[in-house]
Amino acid sequence: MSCLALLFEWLDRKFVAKLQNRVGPKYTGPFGMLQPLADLVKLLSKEDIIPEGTKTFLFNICPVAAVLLLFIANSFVPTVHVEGVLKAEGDLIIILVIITLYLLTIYMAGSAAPSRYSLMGAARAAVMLLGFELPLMFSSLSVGFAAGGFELSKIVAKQFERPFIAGPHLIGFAIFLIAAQAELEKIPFDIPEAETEIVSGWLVELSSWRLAFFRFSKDLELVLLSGLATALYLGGPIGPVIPGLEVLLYPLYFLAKSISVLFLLSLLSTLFARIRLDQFIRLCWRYLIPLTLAYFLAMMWVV
Amino acid sequence: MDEERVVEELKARLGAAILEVKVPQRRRVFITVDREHYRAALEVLREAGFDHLVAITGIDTGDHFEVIAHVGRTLVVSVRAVVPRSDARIPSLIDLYKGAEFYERETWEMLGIVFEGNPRLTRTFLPENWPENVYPLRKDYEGG
Amino acid sequence: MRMLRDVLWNLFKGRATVMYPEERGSPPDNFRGRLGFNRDECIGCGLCHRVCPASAIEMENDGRGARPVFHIERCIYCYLCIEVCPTKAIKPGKEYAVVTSRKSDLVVR
Amino acid sequence: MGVYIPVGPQHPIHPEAILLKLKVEGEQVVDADVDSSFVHRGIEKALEHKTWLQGLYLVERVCGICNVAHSTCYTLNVENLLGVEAPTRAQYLRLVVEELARIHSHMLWLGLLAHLIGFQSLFMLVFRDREKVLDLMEELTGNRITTAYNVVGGVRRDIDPALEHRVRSTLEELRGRVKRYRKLIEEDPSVRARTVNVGILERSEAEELHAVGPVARASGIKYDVRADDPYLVHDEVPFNVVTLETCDAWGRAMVRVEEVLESIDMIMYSLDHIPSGPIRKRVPPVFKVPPGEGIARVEAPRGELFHYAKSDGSERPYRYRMRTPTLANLAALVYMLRRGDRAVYVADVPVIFGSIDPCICCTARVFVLDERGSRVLNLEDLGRSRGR
Repeated sequence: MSCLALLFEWLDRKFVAKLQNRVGPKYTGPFGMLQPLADLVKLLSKEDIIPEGTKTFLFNICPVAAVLLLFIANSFVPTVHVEGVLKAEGDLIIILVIITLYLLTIYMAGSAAPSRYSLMGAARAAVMLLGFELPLMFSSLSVGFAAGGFELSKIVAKQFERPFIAGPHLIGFAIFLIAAQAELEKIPFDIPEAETEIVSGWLVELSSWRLAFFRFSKDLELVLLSGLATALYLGGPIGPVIPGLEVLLYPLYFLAKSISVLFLLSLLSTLFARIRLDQFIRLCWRYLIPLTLAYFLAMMWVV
Repeated sequence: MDEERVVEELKARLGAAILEVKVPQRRRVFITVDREHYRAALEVLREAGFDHLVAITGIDTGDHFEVIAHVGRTLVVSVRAVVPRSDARIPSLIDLYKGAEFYERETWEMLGIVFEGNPRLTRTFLPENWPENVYPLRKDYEGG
Repeated sequence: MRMLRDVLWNLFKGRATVMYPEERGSPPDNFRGRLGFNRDECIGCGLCHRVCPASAIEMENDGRGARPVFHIERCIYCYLCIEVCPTKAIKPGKEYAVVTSRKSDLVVR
Repeated sequence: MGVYIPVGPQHPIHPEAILLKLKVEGEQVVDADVDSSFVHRGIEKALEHKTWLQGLYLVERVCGICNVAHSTCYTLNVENLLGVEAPTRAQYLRLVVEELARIHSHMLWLGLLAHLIGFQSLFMLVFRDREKVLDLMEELTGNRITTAYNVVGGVRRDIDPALEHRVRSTLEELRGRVKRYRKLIEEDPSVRARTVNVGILERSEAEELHAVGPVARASGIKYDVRADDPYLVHDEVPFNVVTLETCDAWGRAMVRVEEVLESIDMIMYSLDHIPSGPIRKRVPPVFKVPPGEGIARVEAPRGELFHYAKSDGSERPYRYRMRTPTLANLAALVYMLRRGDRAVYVADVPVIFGSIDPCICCTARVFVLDERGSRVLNLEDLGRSRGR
């Protein structure tokens, strides 16, 4: 799973670089594939700085919690089979709760430091939650209703004949992508990190292993959300197979599908400028949330 | 408005207050007035449509200071006022030309000429720990 | 969404980046780089020393008379010295990478 | 109420050292002040210790991006004092280089704006295209940024037909690209969301605060030194002064993009109509300038640039004063941040700040203090302590 996270970061960077006519990571490993790992190792070896006046407990616990939470969430995502590593009743709900909890760790880490930039970043992150959480939840839950259950295995199994994206769920998929983009804090929704305004927002006072953990958690989240999109709309790891080769083909299907989702997210991040917080909230409440609700109600009605 | 008309207008309004007029090139007029008529000259110019203040220059000639206000868009009229070293004060233009603020602050910092009426003669260009009453563009300033 | 065409187009284009240390573009013919000096052609007039805006040229006596010493780390590559040199003893060069770990590399005699 | 947020002197908003002191309530700015004392280099004082010829190369280093404007202004000023006029061909070449510099400056700015509003792709692509202009500068003048092209009495290098052809083809290609960027800025919803109605400076306010350059032109003031006070061969080369009435950051972006297209046309026209002849009148390397004073103005990429020179008849300037465009626009910047009648969000600050195309090095021209803060080191001291 860790390898996957690092691979996804590399793919993201390389793809965006290609779109922008650049080269991207190049020197570490073949085609620079080990660059994310090298970044992590380098960050881990950096001097550890805790600014004066920091709430140390929160400051220390948040990065660990963030990584742990996402590891758990990722374990539910079906990757090699219709079921994930872990399986529970209503695991879709668990994942959604974890995503919200993860944002809480961001908020706490940002507000634990005494810097005004990080405080503003944390506040922005919290405000953004108001905008994208509903679309994210409802677009996922609608799929659950359509599949008749909130277990990812059930949702995936339901798509044996035809992935959901091929039907009316295309709208849901689009909503999910936009909300995921906001959740990942990628351009145009990198408002809490906005480099040119508040330096890097909630990340600004983090250093050494804390920064490494948070950056790694972002990669994990990348995997989680593209994996979740795959499971919800693209049929997860299943696809046409020669009997007996499932073990080999399913992971490949999963990779291909989730990487396409990743590429869509990356493409989205090259198309726009960062919008302002108030504009984001307006965008969400004026267009995204009504659209989501309409879609949700329509799904309920169909079911 | 061409050079001659400007000079005529100024002479008509200020008369003997104008000490010297030079037109070194096309579209350039230098006039010298005494300190008391510095503001009056600029008021005349402002009324005549010279609403763009290009810059304010301060010079240390050794025995006195000169403050030159350059105004105009197409034609630049430079009004020079002579300020004695012992009494380095001159009226501010900030109510005539709102944008004069930063030019006057700079001249004050560099030469120590006080612009009376400028509410914000505070440091902007020199570092905070610059010693008081040391004005780098004065000719007697050592080390520069 | 106007950007879409541009970024997708870039998928099929080569990179714009020059991979600097491996591939070095050659500067154009009249590029002003690190200058060279032929001591035998110098007549020691000292003009270059006088005109240099950056005070990068010092005069040094080598037994035959005053000869210039060029401090490349202070050079601003204006080539004024080359222009004023009456015997063309100072030569233009195209070397632009002057990074070194030894200060003595940056002195041209 | 409200907290102070320092923006600068080290901040990703701008690579140069400036401190904006913002007073913020929530996401809104309620008060602002500027402190630009971090990079004062004392160039005006240092010029009094250089000969007129050496001064040219110091003036060029006031600012990297608008070095061509500075050296043009300086040479014009000195030529006027000397009573020398550069040959017509040299004037055309100066104009070509000046406009090339304007193109690369405006494209740099466009890239920075894209960066400031977080539009990474636009930033990368604009900088990629700007590189071609720099290559042209390098071929024509011998260096990419600090060109050392203008000299008192003319220019240093002539343009040959092969290079002329390359200039034409590159600019033709660039024209297409810039038109695409213009369309993008015009239509892209996210760019519009960040720039339209941000940093409002009404026409009357711009006039009152003596705004210059694209800032003034975006507020509807038709003021361009090239048109109002032609200095090179601007009365022979036709061009439009681009003005817009939008009075906001978006308008400033559009004015600059339009000016790039305008500059391309000017270069094309100049190359078509450039007369043959000498490119330089020889002036001795160490010369005396007759006593007198003069001013020169140039339309730098950022606006009107003003130089004043006073000579006492020796080989060094007695006083040399430079008023850079950013200094003229500083009052407007502070005003835009402070204005109480419109909400200014923290996220707007980079856009407003960037929209005047600030160049702090130009604005403050500094002294270097030694540790005790009592003595000032001059450039020669610094050179010596570095050299040994």
